[in-house]
Amino acid sequence: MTNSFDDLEKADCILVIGSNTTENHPITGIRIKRAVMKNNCTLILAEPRHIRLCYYASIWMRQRPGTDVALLNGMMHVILEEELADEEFIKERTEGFEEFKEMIKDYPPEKVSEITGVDADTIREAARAYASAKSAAIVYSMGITQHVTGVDNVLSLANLAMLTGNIGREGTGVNPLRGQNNVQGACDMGGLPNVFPGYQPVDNPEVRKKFEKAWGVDYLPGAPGLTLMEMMEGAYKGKIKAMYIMGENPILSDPDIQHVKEAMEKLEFLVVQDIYLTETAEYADVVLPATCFAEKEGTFTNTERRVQRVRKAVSPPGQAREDSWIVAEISRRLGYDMGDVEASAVMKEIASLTPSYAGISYQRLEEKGIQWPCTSEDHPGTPILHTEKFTRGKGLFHAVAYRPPAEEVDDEFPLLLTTGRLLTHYHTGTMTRRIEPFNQLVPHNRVWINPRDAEQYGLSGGEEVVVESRRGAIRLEARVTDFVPPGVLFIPFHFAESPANALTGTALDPVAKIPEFKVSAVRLVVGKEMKKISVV
Amino acid sequence: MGEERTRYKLVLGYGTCGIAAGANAVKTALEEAVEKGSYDVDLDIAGCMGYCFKEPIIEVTDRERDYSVVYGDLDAKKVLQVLEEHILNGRVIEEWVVRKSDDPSFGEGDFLANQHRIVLRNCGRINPESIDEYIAVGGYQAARKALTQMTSEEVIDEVSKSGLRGRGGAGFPTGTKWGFARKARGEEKYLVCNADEGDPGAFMDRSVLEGDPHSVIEGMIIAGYAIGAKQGYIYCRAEYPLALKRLEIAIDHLHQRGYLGKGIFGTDWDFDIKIKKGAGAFVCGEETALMASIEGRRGMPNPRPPFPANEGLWRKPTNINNVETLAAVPWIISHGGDKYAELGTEKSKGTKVFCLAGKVRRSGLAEVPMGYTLRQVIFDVGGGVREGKEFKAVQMGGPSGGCLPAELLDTPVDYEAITATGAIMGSGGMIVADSSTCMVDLARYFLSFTQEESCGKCVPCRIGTKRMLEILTRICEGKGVPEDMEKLQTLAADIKAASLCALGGTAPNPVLTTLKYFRNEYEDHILRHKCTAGVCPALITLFINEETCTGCGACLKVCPTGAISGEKKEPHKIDPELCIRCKLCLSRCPTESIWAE
Amino acid sequence: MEEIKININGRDIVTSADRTIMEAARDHGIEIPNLCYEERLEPYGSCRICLVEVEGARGLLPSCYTRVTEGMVIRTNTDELHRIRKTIIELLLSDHPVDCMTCERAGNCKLQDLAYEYGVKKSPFEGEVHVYDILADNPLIERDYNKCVLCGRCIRICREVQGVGVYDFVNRGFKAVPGTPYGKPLQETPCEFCGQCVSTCPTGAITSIPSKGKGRIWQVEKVRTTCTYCGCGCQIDLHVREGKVVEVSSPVMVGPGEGNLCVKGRYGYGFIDHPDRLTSPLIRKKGKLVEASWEEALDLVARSIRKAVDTSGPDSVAFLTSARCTNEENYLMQKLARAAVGTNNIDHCARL
Amino acid sequence: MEEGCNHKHRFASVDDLRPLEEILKRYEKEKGALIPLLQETQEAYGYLDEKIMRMLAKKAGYQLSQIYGVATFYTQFRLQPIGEYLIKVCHGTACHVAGADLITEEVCNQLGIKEKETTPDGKFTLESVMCVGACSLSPIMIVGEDTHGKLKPTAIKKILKSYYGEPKEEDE
Repeated sequence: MTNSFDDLEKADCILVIGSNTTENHPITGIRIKRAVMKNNCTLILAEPRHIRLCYYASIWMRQRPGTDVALLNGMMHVILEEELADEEFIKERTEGFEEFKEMIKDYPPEKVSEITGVDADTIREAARAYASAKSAAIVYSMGITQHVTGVDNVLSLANLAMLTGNIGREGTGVNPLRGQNNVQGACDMGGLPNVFPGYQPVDNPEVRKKFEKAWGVDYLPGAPGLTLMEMMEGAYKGKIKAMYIMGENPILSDPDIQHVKEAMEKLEFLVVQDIYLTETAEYADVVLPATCFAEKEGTFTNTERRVQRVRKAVSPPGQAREDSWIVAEISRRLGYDMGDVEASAVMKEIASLTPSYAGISYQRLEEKGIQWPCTSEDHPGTPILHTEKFTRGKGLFHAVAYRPPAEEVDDEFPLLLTTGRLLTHYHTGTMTRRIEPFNQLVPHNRVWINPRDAEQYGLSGGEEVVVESRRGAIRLEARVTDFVPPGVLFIPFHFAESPANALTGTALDPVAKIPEFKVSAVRLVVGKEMKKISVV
Repeated sequence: MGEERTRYKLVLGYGTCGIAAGANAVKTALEEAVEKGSYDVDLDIAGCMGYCFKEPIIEVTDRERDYSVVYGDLDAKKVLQVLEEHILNGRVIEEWVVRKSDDPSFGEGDFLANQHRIVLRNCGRINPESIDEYIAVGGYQAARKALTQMTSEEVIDEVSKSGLRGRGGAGFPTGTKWGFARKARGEEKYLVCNADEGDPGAFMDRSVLEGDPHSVIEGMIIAGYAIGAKQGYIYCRAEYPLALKRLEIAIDHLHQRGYLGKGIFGTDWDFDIKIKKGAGAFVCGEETALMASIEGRRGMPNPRPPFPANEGLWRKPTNINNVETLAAVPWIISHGGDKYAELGTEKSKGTKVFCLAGKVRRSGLAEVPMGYTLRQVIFDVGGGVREGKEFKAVQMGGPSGGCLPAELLDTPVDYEAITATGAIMGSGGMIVADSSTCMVDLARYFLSFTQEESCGKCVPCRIGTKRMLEILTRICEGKGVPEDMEKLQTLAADIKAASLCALGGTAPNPVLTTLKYFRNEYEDHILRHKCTAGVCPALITLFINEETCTGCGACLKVCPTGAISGEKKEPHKIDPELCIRCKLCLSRCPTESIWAE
Repeated sequence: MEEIKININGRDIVTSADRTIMEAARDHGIEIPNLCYEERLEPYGSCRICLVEVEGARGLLPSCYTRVTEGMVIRTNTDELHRIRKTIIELLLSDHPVDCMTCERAGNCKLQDLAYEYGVKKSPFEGEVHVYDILADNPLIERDYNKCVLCGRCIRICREVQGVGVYDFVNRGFKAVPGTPYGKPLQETPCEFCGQCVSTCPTGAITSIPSKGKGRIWQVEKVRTTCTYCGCGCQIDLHVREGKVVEVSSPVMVGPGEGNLCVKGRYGYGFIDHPDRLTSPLIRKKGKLVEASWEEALDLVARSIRKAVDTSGPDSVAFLTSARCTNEENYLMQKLARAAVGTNNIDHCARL
Repeated sequence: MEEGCNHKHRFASVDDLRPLEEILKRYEKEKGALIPLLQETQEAYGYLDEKIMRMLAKKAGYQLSQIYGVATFYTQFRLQPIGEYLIKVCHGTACHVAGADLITEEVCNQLGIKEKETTPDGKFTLESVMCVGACSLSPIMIVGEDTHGKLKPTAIKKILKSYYGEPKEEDE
């Protein structure tokens, strides 16, 4: 997030796009709801499904999944046409505006309406509301990123914010909500193939030198490594021989799980370190019992860049050991001694090598969390990014044209599937599906079907159906609800017995390599026909 | 009104009280007769004239002689006789006359003669459904004057000068209140007319709304102008369908005339009024609860401050005035604040309308100048206690008020003087009690009312009044203990101090005043297990007068426990062991041979 | 905000004009007892426990509701206030089951604390007592309205904070009680089972079922940590008793969640000591995963990675680090990949 | 009398959503219109039916809990169907002093029902109300739209009987 949770409650207008905030980030959802209820903040919602935020939204744009770029371009068309742009901000703080402006001309609301299915006047209304607010914030989540156009979507949001000067101030910003407790931290810590901690590029020799010196090694590789999906592909093709997975369950979380399974099987060696014998661990050669958050010291970094303490409350079960100990032991056996891996010591090392974490220490965190960048011990942390300049200096407008999703519906697969989470369960369900009350509340998977589609298939809800895509099929209960628009199905991906990701495709965003979970073409099979289809 | 003036004008009292007493039948009979016959009359209706005790009534005005007679206790047959005798034969039927315009001492004439009517100036005199009649008596002159010749500050000054105080009960100076709302920051402001007259025993607001809705609306127009509110609300009880209907008619007429809406009275001032119907909650008479109700929420009060003047309806500055207050405003603007202030006492100016009811001989509306004594109101206007019985107490101010004994009858009607007695001026209900009213039961009744109407928000009111009620019920059932009186007293003090709103804050008043002035009755109940008024079932015994009992068996049939025995046509007997004192027999006895002791 | 001067109990205090009396007092170490007040909620003013005396005011004022004004002279502890507070507590206790011995909230109950402080052993008032069925119509939240003090906090938190509005008061006066529309079980309402109502209930009227009987507040050790679910980063207290997490709460007005939690944050701790937890390293032998010692397992891992590096180069090894693990662990994992193995093949599920 | 015993309430069936939709439309733009919405819905259907309330909540954008809270706060609202005629016995002070309890008791006796109940034939529902503001005619009872004042318990039987289609006699 460029801004903070507190900031959301200072916004006059919030655009929520591709985020079912109240279910996936409930506490951020509270902030948005409160902004509306208490401060009369105007909520604009761009979301294909009827979600709880619809009750709070002044404007709801129900776009077809995968058409976000067109929708945002349409809004920006209106803003330019009606001269609602922040000329001064554009002049002072950005570049690339002219090219962008040319491109936007192709997106009059009427045309956009045809692509997105959103009424042209609604697009106008939304554009006006966002652009004329004193301070407007954008909140987005996986509904924006999990597309082949994920990066385009994000760039379009950045364009929108820059166009109206809604960045770098209180109550503004472009605010992604991270799906997991420490995605932010894992990225910050260099858990990415192209950067060291603090987003210091691996292909920068200066940076490499710094780390080589600090880590006491002669050589660090300078070429960026493989991304997750590329790794899977590499494993499938035999290029990756050994894989070490810590606390991930790609067999349920990754798209096209059949493919992932095969990749796992092809590995010469797989080690999985987790707290349960996950679906992925079943494929491992070695499984290492790790600790959960309640059994260790450390820090998480939340979606607003706030570094906060994790503290040990209970002892791990049996012989389970802390992940840091395990990693260090393996390292030692590989001939590299990591030294003291006690959490506060590691943080000291992180701070010494990561400018944005430089001022962070356990001593300071004892009191409360700190938002990075925090560059020195007396730096208070940074609630709002880009107040004076952008990381690269001037903000760059990207002329982003609309591209359709990788897979579109056709006669064979006439329905569009989108996936996501439910409030009561979490991710692949390894934790929440082991919590009895949760299983009582939401015992099994259901596919959401609009009443109009249901009628066509003769469904009234409660019956078993099969959902099939080009990649696989699953069997689950039908839930008839107008929370999904006609032509769209929704399936949560928490359930191993009917895994949504058996259906999703591996089409990736070309830059970020994020799979398109949010759009797959599927078909619905009911009645006797179901027997003919083998399900996962 | 016809173009040709007829000699006689017949005005039928057509308020809720009249209708309840049978005015509909009288109206139908009159209409039919006038249509068929050739009487030199025109018919009109009016709201309550105040003589509720004589309803249904008509006023016959002889235009030629400038003389009028009010007939009361009519029915469909009697009214035809009036037509026959009075209109055709020119003979007044003396025995039905309530009042003669030329002889205030005749009949019940002093009922009106002892009043001074400002708020009720038009009630019973004009047709409330006709804006023309209101205008004909000078209506909307005050509003026009205020809007065209006065600044809003001048209007507020005039009202301040009049000394008018909130007639809803609290008695806050109206001019000051308007000043607060005027000064409150904010473009959008609201004016609310509180017509949620919930006090049992009070019906002056209903009478005014039914009899003269325009005066209230005119008051609102003036008030809206004074404080800067362009939207007014009238929050009226749903239990007053006729008042609601007449308000709606009035507002319709005003829209047609351009007296409500955009640019009223040819000025650039906008003002409009919406009617909000209450849904049955006494607590909504409390300002903050009333606003919650208008906003569509449970009518639960909020603490003040913030006061509505700063943060009211939809959190905007809001001024709330009671019906009677607003109805007095046009008069004040027309006649001047000084004129109004000539009436009354040092701190309580003008007049106050009281609703006389209970055991008073002439129940109805009484508007008297402040400073009149209770005795003057009850005896001179009200005609004293019914059936010549002895006056025991007057209950003033409903469930928030108190019961005052005969010794205090010379207390003047004045906010401070009444408050000093432990009662309150309240909205103006006066229930007269005689020896057949049990004061402990009356206190219990009021507490059961407030208990029933408590919104439940704050602890003292929700649980405190419940516990007080339980103690009182215990006393009425003869299970009281001497400490109960002390307990009531201390609990009452805490409830008064700690309650959130005035409902709880005043709920103990009926108990405290009865404890103060009728302690002997409590002692009778607790120590001697006696209810001298013969009201509390557990403490009475029912007897049959063997001398007058005809042995008709009516009581025997109705007795639910079989406590009554006796042969047909022989005097019956009640077995006190079996009797549960439900008094059903008492009400059934055709010869009134059953009594309670 | 404008700075103003007030006086509380004889002490001159400088505070800001947007504070309530209660807040201003608290800022200066003066605690005013209360029951319906909650920092997360709009003031309500219903319990009347926090009444104070303000010079010149008509009657006593609720300190939670009343904003300070310049020159205000306030007394929070007079004999009259003490007596009134005591009466209110006595009234509340006259319609409250005195079963503190077994009540889930004993030791963590505002009513109990008040009764203790004001020395109310037994209510002097007798009368009708509510008898409601205990509602345990779902696996998480139990409602026992016999213990309800009608502070409205559950209703308000559900409406003001959650924006869900499962409850409202039903009926009025003495018969008023919080409830769901038509008395429906929670699962038939829009309830999200966040347990915010539990967290704000000052008595034992709304309690969590999973932690029932698992430990009194003084029997548990609270460990402050960060929630492990989504990226909001709510601060939570794990209540630990005998080595087990028995309940989760969130410190009010602390951290990004300000004390609010969702269903997972509050009730999603059952996985920690689940019997499915891995308790020993496993090694695949003859196609099956069997228990092994740490030595054996770690050696095998190191050997296998070494083998891949030796035969196919460091880039034949891939590392998936975890968005579920700590910063420190992630740091070490990428260090392992880069420094120990020599590959940048490290990623995690940020993309998923 | 124009509003005599022929006055019958014909309430809409709760399966017929048209009246509700009409009402909703009328209040579409008015803020804070929940109470009039409920009042008119009750007028149309006779009571606040659960199904209708759910529909109203959804269409008018209210939380159902709020509707239920309001509906149970105000005495005017009913959650159960009522009989053809609603009998309201006034229990204001003047009526109380004049023996309103006996009136209620007698009505109960005559109809064989308790307060807030409806006769098995669906003819009458009995309620107690607080002051209707016609204190000078106490005790008072309102049946349907007709007000009966200065009542005596002995008169009840005759009044009630008049609502069974028999020629109605004049009130005394």
